[in-house]
Amino acid sequence: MKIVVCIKQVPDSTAKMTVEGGKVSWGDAPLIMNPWDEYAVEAALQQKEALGGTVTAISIGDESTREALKRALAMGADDAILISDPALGYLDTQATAAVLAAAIKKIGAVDAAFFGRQAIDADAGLVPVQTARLLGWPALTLASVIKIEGANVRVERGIEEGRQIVTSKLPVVFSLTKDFGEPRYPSFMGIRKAARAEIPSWSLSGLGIPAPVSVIAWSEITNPPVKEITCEFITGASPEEIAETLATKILAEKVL
Amino acid sequence: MIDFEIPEKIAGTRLVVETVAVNMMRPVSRYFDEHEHEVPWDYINFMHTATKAMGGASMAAGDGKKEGPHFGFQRLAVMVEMLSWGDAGIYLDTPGGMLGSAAVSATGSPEQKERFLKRFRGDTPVFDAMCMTEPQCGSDTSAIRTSAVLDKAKNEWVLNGEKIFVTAGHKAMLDSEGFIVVWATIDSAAGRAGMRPFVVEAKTAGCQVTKMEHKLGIRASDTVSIVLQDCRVPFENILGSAEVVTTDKATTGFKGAMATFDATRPIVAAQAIGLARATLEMLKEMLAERGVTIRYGLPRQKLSSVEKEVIEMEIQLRSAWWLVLKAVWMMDNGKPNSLESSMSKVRAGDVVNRITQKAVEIMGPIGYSREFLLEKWFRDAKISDIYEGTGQINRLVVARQILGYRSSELR
Amino acid sequence: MNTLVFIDHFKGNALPASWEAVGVGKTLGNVTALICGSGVEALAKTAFEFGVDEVLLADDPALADYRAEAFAATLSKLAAERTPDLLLFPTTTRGRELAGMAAIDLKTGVMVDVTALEAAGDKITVTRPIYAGKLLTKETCSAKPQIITLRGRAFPKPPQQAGKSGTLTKVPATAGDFPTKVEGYTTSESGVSLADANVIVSGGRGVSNNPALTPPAGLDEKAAEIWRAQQGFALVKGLAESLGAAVGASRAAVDGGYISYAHQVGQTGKVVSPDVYIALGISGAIQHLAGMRTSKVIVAINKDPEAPIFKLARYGVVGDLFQLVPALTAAFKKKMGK
Amino acid sequence: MYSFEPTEEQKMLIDAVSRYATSDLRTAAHDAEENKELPPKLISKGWELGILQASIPETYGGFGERSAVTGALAAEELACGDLAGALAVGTPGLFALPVLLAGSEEQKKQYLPPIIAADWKPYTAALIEPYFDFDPNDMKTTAKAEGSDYILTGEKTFVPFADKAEGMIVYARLGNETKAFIVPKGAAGLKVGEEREKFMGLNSVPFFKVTLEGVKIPSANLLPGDFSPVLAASRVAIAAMAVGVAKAAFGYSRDYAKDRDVFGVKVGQKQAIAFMLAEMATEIEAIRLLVWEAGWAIDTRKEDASQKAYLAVTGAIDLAMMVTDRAVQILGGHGYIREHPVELWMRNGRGFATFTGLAMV
Repeated sequence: MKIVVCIKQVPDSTAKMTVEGGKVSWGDAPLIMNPWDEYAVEAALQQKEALGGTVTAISIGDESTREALKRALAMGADDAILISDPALGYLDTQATAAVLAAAIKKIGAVDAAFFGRQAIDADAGLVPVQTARLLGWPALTLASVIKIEGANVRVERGIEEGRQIVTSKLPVVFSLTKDFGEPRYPSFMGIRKAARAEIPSWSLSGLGIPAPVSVIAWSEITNPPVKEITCEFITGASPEEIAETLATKILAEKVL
Repeated sequence: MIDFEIPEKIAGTRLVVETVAVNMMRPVSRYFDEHEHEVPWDYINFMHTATKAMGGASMAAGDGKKEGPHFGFQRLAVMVEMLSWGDAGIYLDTPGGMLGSAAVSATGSPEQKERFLKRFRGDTPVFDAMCMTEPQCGSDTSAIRTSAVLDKAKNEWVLNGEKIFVTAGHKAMLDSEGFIVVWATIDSAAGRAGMRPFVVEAKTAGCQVTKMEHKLGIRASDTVSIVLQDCRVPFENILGSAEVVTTDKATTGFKGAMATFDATRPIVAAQAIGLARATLEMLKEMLAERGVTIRYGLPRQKLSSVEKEVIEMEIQLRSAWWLVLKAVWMMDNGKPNSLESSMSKVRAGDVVNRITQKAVEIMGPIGYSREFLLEKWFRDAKISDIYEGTGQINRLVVARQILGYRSSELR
Repeated sequence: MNTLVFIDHFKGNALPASWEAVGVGKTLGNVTALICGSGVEALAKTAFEFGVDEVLLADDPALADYRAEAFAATLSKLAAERTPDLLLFPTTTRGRELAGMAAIDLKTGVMVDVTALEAAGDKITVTRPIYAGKLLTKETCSAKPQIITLRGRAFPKPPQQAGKSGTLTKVPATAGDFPTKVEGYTTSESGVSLADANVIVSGGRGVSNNPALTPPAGLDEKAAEIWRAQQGFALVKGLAESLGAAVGASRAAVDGGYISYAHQVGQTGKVVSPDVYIALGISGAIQHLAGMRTSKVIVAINKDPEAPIFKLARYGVVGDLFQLVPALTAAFKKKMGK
Repeated sequence: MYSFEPTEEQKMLIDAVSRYATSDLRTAAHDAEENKELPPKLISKGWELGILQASIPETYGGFGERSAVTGALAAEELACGDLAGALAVGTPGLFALPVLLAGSEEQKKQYLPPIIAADWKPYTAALIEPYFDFDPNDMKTTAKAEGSDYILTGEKTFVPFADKAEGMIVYARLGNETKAFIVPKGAAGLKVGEEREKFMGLNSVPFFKVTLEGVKIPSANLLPGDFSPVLAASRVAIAAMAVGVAKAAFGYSRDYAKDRDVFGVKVGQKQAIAFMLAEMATEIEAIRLLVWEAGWAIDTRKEDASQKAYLAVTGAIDLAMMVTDRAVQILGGHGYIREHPVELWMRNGRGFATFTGLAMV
């Protein structure tokens, strides 16, 4: 099995996000590997352990992104590639997928690409399917159980109504959910290996593609209106009346 | 990589300073304690020549290097520790930049640093001092009333107010061509945002040393009151911006004061450590002379009460010293250190008082006798928990940081 | 503006967000709806009742089960032929991935999980939450067609007008040649998993002591307590089902043996951050609060007005949960059209 | 050159250990203590982090070099999750590290690889003796040479996992020196207590009394090296764990103080509490540096490493007690009930007193 796992570096999930002068700031919170991607690395490593082969972690970003790749190496990935180019600034999901697909093609003879279900910064969850589409591979998203035998793949994937059991054939793209099981911690050995690892950097010309064009623009980023957390106590003449008022208010929050 | 090895360059300096401490400070310790307000000129002149010879002018000016590792504050802490081991009072008479220079270094422009600090490189010893405390406010520095009003016609600041407890103020303003750094408000309505440090040079009209205090300890050091009456200084003597920005975030002026403290608190803590080390070493020597050696490695059940005390002191002292060094190391490496800086001050202030008190207690009449230095050190020690922010104030600073509270939330 | 709306359904049951998308499309102009499936013509009728002008019905055994590639091929081909200005999807599992694939096929982009939008001419600016809702961004797409997925319940569902009809156009499926096959479905034993749940309904010790209940004879004290608690948790589960929510529990409830550990929310259980967290009979021990305090909207029902949970709650009711929960379940069922 | 910053590699390692410690050990600690058992899977997961393995050179099956500083960083994080879990995960080290530090080349080659290669296995050590004035440098357990054998006689307590031990290091007095001996499983005269020992805390780790009734072992089982480096290394590790327990208690009580309302403000807004917390934080930071210094002295082979380790462990034990006691105090009544972890940490923290001189690594 030749496996690629695509990861992203994002601000820590506990970071307090603010907008200053139109720019997103996360204070001095650290940058981490997208938490969902840890499940992707875990799933990739499990396949490698079961079937043999290699796991290559790839990520698009600047030099600081090496940290996320090192984490993948520390968890057990065999090698890592940074895709870095001055022309790669803000990328929308289509542009990201185009770069990743080109990298996967360049790596060559890849059997499967693993992704986290979405990145916790842009929260789009589109890159896995879009990369699959560009590669012409089936996308098996939101997988919680993966079984590969020869070229045959069987997954259980989460849908609103429960789980769908799907079979397909390699090569495929997977995206993973938390139900897959807890990702492992990097071992001391992995950390040592990662600290010494040489992570090559590929530029766009190395990939042989022009700078991708992003069509989605973030025109204005704002802090959401501050919500006062004062509890509004609902009262009424009868349980039914209270329930009616409460249900209406909850639905009006537009989060359900 | 975690490393506790003293850098070679600092070790060299330390050796030199140790010689001074042993030969020029200890022998006159008792004399200057008993002759308050006399000035130890021998020490001062020697130190001035020596620091000039070593190429260093202002102790607090950092090492001035652009690249490579910085050692300035680490070296300063090590030197201060050693000098204070010699004598905590005489050490305060060390010429060259001290707290005032630290303020200039921390908040001044490159031009200001050159203008104010070059005097320390001259032929005669020069002193500086920091003027923060006022009769109605001590550690609550945001309550400062001394005012600075800009006379636009002459482009001068006019300072009015009274400062007390100014360490080395006499030497800075009367005994040398030094300066003081005066904290004043340029906009009393703006609270902390209006606070600015001003440099007032020796012999400036309207600036008068009015009183020399009599103290419990550190008697070799002068502590004075200074009155500013229509004292005019050039516009360029303000450290930091003259703009008052009163948004919640931009209390720049006050932050300047706090940034200065980040640099000076560990240095004051280093002074405490030096004194504490002197005490502990002398205590161990005195005990050894009487046949008591400390048996390290034994379970506590087998230790004598005195051994337990000494081991406890040693733990306190060493751990506090590392806190101090960590704080200055952070300073040298451009890491925000106000938490560690206040922690080191809290800890060192506690430790020096505990150690000097216990040493006097353990040695009984010998400890209490003015024939020996233990009782003097016990008195000298107390200042460490008072100036540069009392132990309580520093506890507040630490508490606010660890709890994430603003000063309005934890008073 | 011409809008093509993808109607997401499971075995003929449309997800309500599909109709909300129709409603949004109608505010912008004409709405054509695409229904893919097998034996789903009845859905077309419903679509007309919600205001769809034309339904494209790809009714084919090859589309009986949802497969992204087969659906996307059909969708992209129709979109390419019909050149709508806007493609709308509900932000569902299927909607999100089809939108993503269609964007690649049509060389455009997707504005995903949108909570508000405004149109100027045929140019749409959307608002959507990013960084798990810590920030909002406005987004535009410079390519055509514009593709948007709409967050469920962010937009009103249009009124359903019985008997209203429109143009029904049957279109061929373009299933393509993809190896993916659907073998079947399972529903997980504990319903929706806590970790991925958008909505969680949790019960605490308070659900165990309904004074109105008399346990069956012959139970000892502990068994009677658990019996009471199970009756209580049946109410919790009922409310959870009506919302498609996961069931959570406080440590007290788990330790009491009322429900399995898998459901425990809190420091020693799962740390969750759903959009809505409904705490029933949970006073709010620190450990519990630590596990759910980042929930977006917290609702608490408790008989003790001083319960700490109310400090975090957006809405609170002080009262008898055994009366309130059934009423609330009924109210949600009614409002959510289930 | 002074530096107080771990290397990048050490930082990654701290992060990995801390994640395991807080999300696995910490969450399991309460139930493990009540049920008197740590889930074996949990211990395996900790073992797989490879903390011990990374201390053993590749020649002996490991993948690193021993660094007392790195060990201290890991031990602090582990114990910050749960001290009992930290001790359990580290138990094989009680056997492996003395072999590494005091063993002969043959002993290292024979004993280390199987421990390192395998899953977590209960290799353990017997050091402490059930006397109030127990002194690791003056043991009551003795070893006597008899031909080409040694005869071990004495009583030991606080031996973790002794009931299932695959191998045991026993410390005994040989002449005037403390020496370590390898006692194989099932050696004649080696009696493991029938029941687990009962302590105030640390109940999730099975500790046993071990009696040596003339246990005869071949002279090849004597570790030839000095005891003092072993003692110093273990003291640094224990000291780091004590700092970890203190850190846990401080963090928990600080968060509580920020959350709990009293007289219209948060508890933490009261100076009486805020000052306590400030002192706790200061003390932790200071003693942590003392522990690092001792580790550094070991790593750089400074002559006074033993004394530094002694000072560090003595300071750290007091630290753990002071901080856990205050944490319980800050939580008030809530601190005293077992739903909050601070009372467990206080019980565990007191355990360090028993460890004075204990070769827990």
